[in-house]
Amino acid sequence: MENSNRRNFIKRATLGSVGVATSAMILPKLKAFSQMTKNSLPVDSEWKSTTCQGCTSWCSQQVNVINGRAVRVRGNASSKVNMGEGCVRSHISLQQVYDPDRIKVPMKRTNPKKGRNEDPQFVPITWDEALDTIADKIMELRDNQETHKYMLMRGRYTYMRDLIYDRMTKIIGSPNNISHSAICAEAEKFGPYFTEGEWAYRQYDIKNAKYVLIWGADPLSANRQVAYYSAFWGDSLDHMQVAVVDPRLSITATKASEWLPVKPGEDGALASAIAHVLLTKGLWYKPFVGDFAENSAINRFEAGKEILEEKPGDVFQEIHTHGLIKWWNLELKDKTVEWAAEKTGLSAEQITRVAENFGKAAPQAISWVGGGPVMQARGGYASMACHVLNALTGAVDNEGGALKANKEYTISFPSPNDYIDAIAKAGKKHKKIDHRGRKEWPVLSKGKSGGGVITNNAAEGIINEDPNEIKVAIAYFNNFAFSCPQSERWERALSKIPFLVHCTTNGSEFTQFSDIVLPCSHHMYEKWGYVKSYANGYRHVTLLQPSIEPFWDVKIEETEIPWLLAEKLEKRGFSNLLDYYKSIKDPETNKAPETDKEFALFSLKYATQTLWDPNQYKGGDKFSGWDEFSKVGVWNSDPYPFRKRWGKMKTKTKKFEFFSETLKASLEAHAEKHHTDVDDILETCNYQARGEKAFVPHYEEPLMKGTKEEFPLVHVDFKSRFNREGRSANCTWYHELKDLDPGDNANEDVARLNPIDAKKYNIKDGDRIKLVSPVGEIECNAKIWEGNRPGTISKCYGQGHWAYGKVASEEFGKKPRGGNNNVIIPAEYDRLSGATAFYGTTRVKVVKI
Amino acid sequence: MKNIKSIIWYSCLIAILLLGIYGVIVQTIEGHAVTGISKQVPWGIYIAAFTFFIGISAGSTIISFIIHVFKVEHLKSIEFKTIAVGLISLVGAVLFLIADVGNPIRMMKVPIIMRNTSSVFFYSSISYYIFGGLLVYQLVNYVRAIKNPKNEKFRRNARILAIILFPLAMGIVLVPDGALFSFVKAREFWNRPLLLPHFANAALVSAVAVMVVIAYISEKIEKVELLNLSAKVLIGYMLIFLVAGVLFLDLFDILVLRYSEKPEGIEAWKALTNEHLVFFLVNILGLVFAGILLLIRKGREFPNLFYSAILIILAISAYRYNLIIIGQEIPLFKGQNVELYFPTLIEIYICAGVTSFMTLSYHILIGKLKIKSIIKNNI
Amino acid sequence: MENKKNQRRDFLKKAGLGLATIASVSAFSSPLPTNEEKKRLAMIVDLQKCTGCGACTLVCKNENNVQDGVFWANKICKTEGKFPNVRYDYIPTLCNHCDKAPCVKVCPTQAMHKDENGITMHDTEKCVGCRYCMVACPYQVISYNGEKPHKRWRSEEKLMVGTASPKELNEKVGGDTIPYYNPERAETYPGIRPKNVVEKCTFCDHLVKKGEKPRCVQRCPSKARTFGDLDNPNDKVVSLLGKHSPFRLKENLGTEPKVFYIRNFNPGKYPR
Amino acid sequence: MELLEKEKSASLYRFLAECFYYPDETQFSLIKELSDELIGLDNKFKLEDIEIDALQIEYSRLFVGPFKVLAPLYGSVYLEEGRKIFGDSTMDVMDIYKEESLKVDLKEPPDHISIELEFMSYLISKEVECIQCGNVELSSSYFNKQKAFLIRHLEKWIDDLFEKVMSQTENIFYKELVKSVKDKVFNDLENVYSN
Repeated sequence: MENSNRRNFIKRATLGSVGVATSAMILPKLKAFSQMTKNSLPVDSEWKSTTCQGCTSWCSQQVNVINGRAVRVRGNASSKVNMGEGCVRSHISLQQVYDPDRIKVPMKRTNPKKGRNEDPQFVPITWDEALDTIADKIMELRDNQETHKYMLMRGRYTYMRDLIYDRMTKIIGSPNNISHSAICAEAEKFGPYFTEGEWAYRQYDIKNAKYVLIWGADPLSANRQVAYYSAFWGDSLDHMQVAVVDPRLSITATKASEWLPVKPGEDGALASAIAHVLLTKGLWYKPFVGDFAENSAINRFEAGKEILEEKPGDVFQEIHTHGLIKWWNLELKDKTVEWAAEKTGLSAEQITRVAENFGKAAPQAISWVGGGPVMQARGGYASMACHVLNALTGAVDNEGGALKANKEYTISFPSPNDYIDAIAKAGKKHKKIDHRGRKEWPVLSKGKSGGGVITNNAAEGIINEDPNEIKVAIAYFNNFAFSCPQSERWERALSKIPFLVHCTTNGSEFTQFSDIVLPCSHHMYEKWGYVKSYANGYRHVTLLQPSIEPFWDVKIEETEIPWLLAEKLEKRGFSNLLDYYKSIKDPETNKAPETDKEFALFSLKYATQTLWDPNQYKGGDKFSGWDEFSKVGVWNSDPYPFRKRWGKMKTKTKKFEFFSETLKASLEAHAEKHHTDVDDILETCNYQARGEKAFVPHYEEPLMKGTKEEFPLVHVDFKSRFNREGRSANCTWYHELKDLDPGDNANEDVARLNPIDAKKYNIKDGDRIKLVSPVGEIECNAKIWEGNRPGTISKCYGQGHWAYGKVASEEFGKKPRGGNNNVIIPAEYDRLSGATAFYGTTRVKVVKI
Repeated sequence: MKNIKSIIWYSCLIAILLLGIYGVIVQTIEGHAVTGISKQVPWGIYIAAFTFFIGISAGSTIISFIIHVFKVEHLKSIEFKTIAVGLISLVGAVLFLIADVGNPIRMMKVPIIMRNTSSVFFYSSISYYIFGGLLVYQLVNYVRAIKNPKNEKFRRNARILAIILFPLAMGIVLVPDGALFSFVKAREFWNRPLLLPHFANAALVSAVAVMVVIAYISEKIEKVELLNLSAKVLIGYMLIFLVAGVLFLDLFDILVLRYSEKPEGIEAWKALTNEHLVFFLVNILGLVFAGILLLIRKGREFPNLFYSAILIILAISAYRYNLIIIGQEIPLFKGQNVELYFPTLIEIYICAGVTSFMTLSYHILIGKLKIKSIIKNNI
Repeated sequence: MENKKNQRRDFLKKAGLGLATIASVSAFSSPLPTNEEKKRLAMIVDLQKCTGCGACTLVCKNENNVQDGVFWANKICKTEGKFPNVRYDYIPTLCNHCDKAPCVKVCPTQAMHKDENGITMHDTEKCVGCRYCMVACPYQVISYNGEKPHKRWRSEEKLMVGTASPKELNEKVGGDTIPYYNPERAETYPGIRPKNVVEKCTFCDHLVKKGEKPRCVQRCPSKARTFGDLDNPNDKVVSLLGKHSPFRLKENLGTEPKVFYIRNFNPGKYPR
Repeated sequence: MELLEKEKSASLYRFLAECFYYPDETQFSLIKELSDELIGLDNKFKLEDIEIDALQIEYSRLFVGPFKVLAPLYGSVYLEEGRKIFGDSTMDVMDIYKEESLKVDLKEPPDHISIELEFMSYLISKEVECIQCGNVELSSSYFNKQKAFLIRHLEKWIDDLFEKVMSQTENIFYKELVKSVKDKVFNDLENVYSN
């Protein structure tokens, strides 16, 4: 019996013997059980690695996908930059990707009239029709040899950007690829570049710092590395003191030991005074800066007294720096605490206390430069003035100091030169639409005259057809009609472009002026790409990967759309672009892409090959191959090499320059280009410095639009901890948690006034008010709040969309919900860096409605 | 003439009732989102009305006890009506509860199936069943007693029941309901030892006032003199005594709020003198004027007695409203905003509807049972 | 066996309602008593670490599918002082899971009850909607569903021709009312609570049962929250409480809250 | 080649575990899908002809029971005196699972047949994993665990269950199923885990 049974079984269960293993694929690994130590989630639940681009922290994140839906978000523990953490805004992305107001299908405009109050009357079309139309327009330009009248605008990006932003524009044959960088924080890079040769943001080693002096940055709520700093802030407070310079009580200021509510635009004065205190009290860090010569008659800095050197090093022997005595003579000697107290509106005691404690903490004393003091007209010098404090305390490149980015090893896409034909070459030779490099626009990005972009000035170029008209424009991941100051100019500029394509997730203000709207993938959930960022002494390269199936007919704007367009162009006899794209092959199989989807993936694998291919290993994390890299989602660099750059900086003198020979060379080159001298350039560009002062960090008075009499209050713009750049206003979570920005109210857009001003202008809490500046006016509610400097009115950026969705606007396409700061901020610039001024630039008056 | 008046009166009542029904329908479909309640103020006007009517219910039962046990012959004529009012306002109060809770059907099961003996709510809901049942039985006794004046059994039953009902009214209706609030430690405004006497006192005075109103209207409309002069005088004295009691307690409250300098007290005082000023004034001035009216010689006669009764009813409803609403509006944490409650139209519809329903029930009870004539004969 | 029958019927009922996923299919028997030890769960919030970002509030809404306008995890924030000596304070709040919970005491139906681990749980099936718990709770952490939750997501209105209605989107992605609906919540409590009942924080009991921490603890960006068992001397909560002098909200009321706070939000070392 | 055998064995245990769940529509179609994968099953086992309703009724009758469970699917019923659920043997399986840091998610006693079968499948697939990584020590420990588990639990009561089902039902599916389980267990013990 038993035997026969067994035989039966064996017969039946030879079963096993012929290819059963597949059933394992259908079934989840565990059904009746769950792993106790690990997360036990429903059977078809998975964490997929991707990246959050809610701000430029660019944290590596993971998305929990259950039954094909994204349900949860968490930080990717494999990243050494954000270490499994993510800030609050990463979670709002769920409401972004599942925003019912996202555009489902391509659309075209049927109302030929363009303007703020014109309903575009969009109608859905197919991708084919949309791309055919665009291809026709481009071909028309090419046929007429006017490819320079094509323009590409981009906002946020991944590093796949070059495929559309750079290569596509070049191959079509236009000089006009305009990025948003100048409305980001270019001036923040200005100071570090002209002192230590790094055109980049910094990372700050708060784990080892003893004193952190923060200038107009709010790292616990916005940019950069919010996740990293939030994770270590509380415990770091045990060993570090924090002083925050900001006209409003930011969240970082509430978690600081000192709040210095400086008058807007006067940061430079404070910085100079602090440097003055450090020098007169002998608190500079001697192993980095150096000291007075032993046999020198002068052995200290005395207020008001110039120090004369017959030849450099006579009196003061510098080690890793250059030009300290010149700086003292040109700028610092008279910048006493009392002088600064008057300028900044702070008490002399506080300035002295902060300066002394800051100096005593050297070299673990960080001067942290944020956008606040620098994204101002003349902000470039404030950027230098604040940043150089890092050199006085020896925090540059030091433990507990201000560090640059670590090395990473991504590969740039192949050169397009072989694919640029004669038409394109001719087109490319034209001048750019944003006027960079002209006499009044030095824009010394990386020291080169006209090296950077002047995003906001492109509007003027388009409106005035200067240097030429724009006939066809494609834009992606941007919303200049909302995000650029004096945004009304963009409304006029965009109305003027006869054929405008917008690649976007939501129908935005920009979209309202477009002829074709292309629905785009959400960066975090539906897109292939990679970005890099740094903190914690590491740099990571983190992948953006589709974690869910797109539920609408959307495409990736940086890869799939240009590919599809290239296919259309090829059909019209212009195959260069497609040929170029096809040259980017899958490194694993060496296969050329054949579809848009393949192109998106192959180009990403191409760009990151050195990170994941063990045969091409160069450093940092090592992977067995693409599959592992894609699963982990992030590559980490080697740890930070401290003090490696001391004496080897990328400046003219190889040293940290208090007297910037680098800036001198750049400015002189720009002056020479325009056959004039540096003083003339400075005058043209609205700076106050003349002579050699132009080459040292120094204080410049703020430049504000409007008179004090007519517009008595200074507007203070700031960013919310819930802003996913300007894109969270259509999420209900954003509005109901808005009161988590200290001083703000939930479900409201408020402008905050100090009770003193409120009394002066007879405004009560909750009043409906109008903020009027010389260039525009917005409506919002009044909030009376003590955390605001008297004489200022602070308002958060992010609301005031008149088109972004049902939640974001009171009436879509017509009436905004709240007010957009950019309507009242005048288009003003720090012309040396090209940066748009957001702060310390706008005077307003308050009118009760 | 009389007919037309009563037609207008009844159509008004029915119209209001229909409005109330409309309100109930809307609220049932949409949920309590149509009311003014919020996270901070979860109990609104329904609960205020509930406390008002539960007070009247208990109060008028107590009056019936007084009449019966102390054999107050002057008031014999309203004895039946006190019980009728007691029952109807109990039903009304429960209706307000039903309007207030999310799952009325589940609520009906509270003392029977779903029990939590630590909850005062459990005891007060038991009390509604017991009390309601006994009131019905008492009513039946009265009807029988009146219909069979010879049969002493019903009178005796009624007397025993009246004696039972008194402690019930005091102990299991007023106490748990007053305590419903004062047990809540979270709301310091309620968590005061004198709240219960205040609550009970107010209940009594409002019940007496309601009886006066009924007596006056019966007299005017039905041309039946329910109360003779000495009865009115007696009631007048009762009212003076009770009004004074309530006023004293009010005064005490005010002083405590004003001068204790506890944050809740200060907030409550602010609320009383700002957003709730109207109700506060109605409460205090109503009682003061009613007292003055009663104190003057004519005050213990109709119509002055009637006017003072009306004032008292208004004052007590204002008191109930303030008690419930302010108790919740005071922020629980320092720095938190005061969240104001305003009843919405739907809430007002439903309140009016329930009140109209009670009035109609009273008419039907008195009218259908043809007790009017019987009483007349009896007297 | 009678018991089994009932369970079986329950199961069929559930399946009929279309709630059955593969995971719950096999769950046709009632849970048997586990032999896990009873715990006294508690949470510690380190205010010095807290940056007042509200991630706790947001991930809580996400985890528990909480509708707009309702917060299981909330905060108290206040600004005090006069310029420039201004102080801002922030205290995250949530259900304190009090040992002597007033809400449990006053609930007429035992819908609000304590579970074996000291979690104050709520049973929507028993809830009358009387809101007595809300009135009795000194911390204002209970909310009432005055209407069917997630009204916005039930709408069929489109923004324009090329967009979807919220309802359409949800149906397309296969969520339950909301497209980012978290099905795990439904393992121990309705995934989205019905109309006319109250709801509040459950210490993420569905996660705790699996040995995970509540989501707000997991996802606090500044790691300000610690969660554990007060009865276990080796637990981190116990050592943390010993290290700092903790406080609780409204301790004087004697509710014995189990959410403790340590250190200060504002580290200012100079007079503010 | 041996590796493949092991993988198949794991799959088979997993499949058998699935068969003991309540056959609602999802589960039934899953079983069907899986049985298609299991090439070589003879016709008796093909599920096309079996009506789901009948199967459900039979399942309820046999294993859930309105009044009396005819053939309980829990080990303790057969192993413990007095046929109680949650006896020492139950505790023993709990401990074994715990060692593997596994937690039973199913709302069933931990010695439910589906759970035990799945556990076997888990152990085997773990072994396979270890072999693939070249971790000989660990893989052989998993092998020993499989053997111990079979001997300590499944072997002890599977025959009783088999008898019970055989005597109580005419349903071909469940008859064949218990037969297969029994065969698989004894076959493995004899051939695979014999030394």
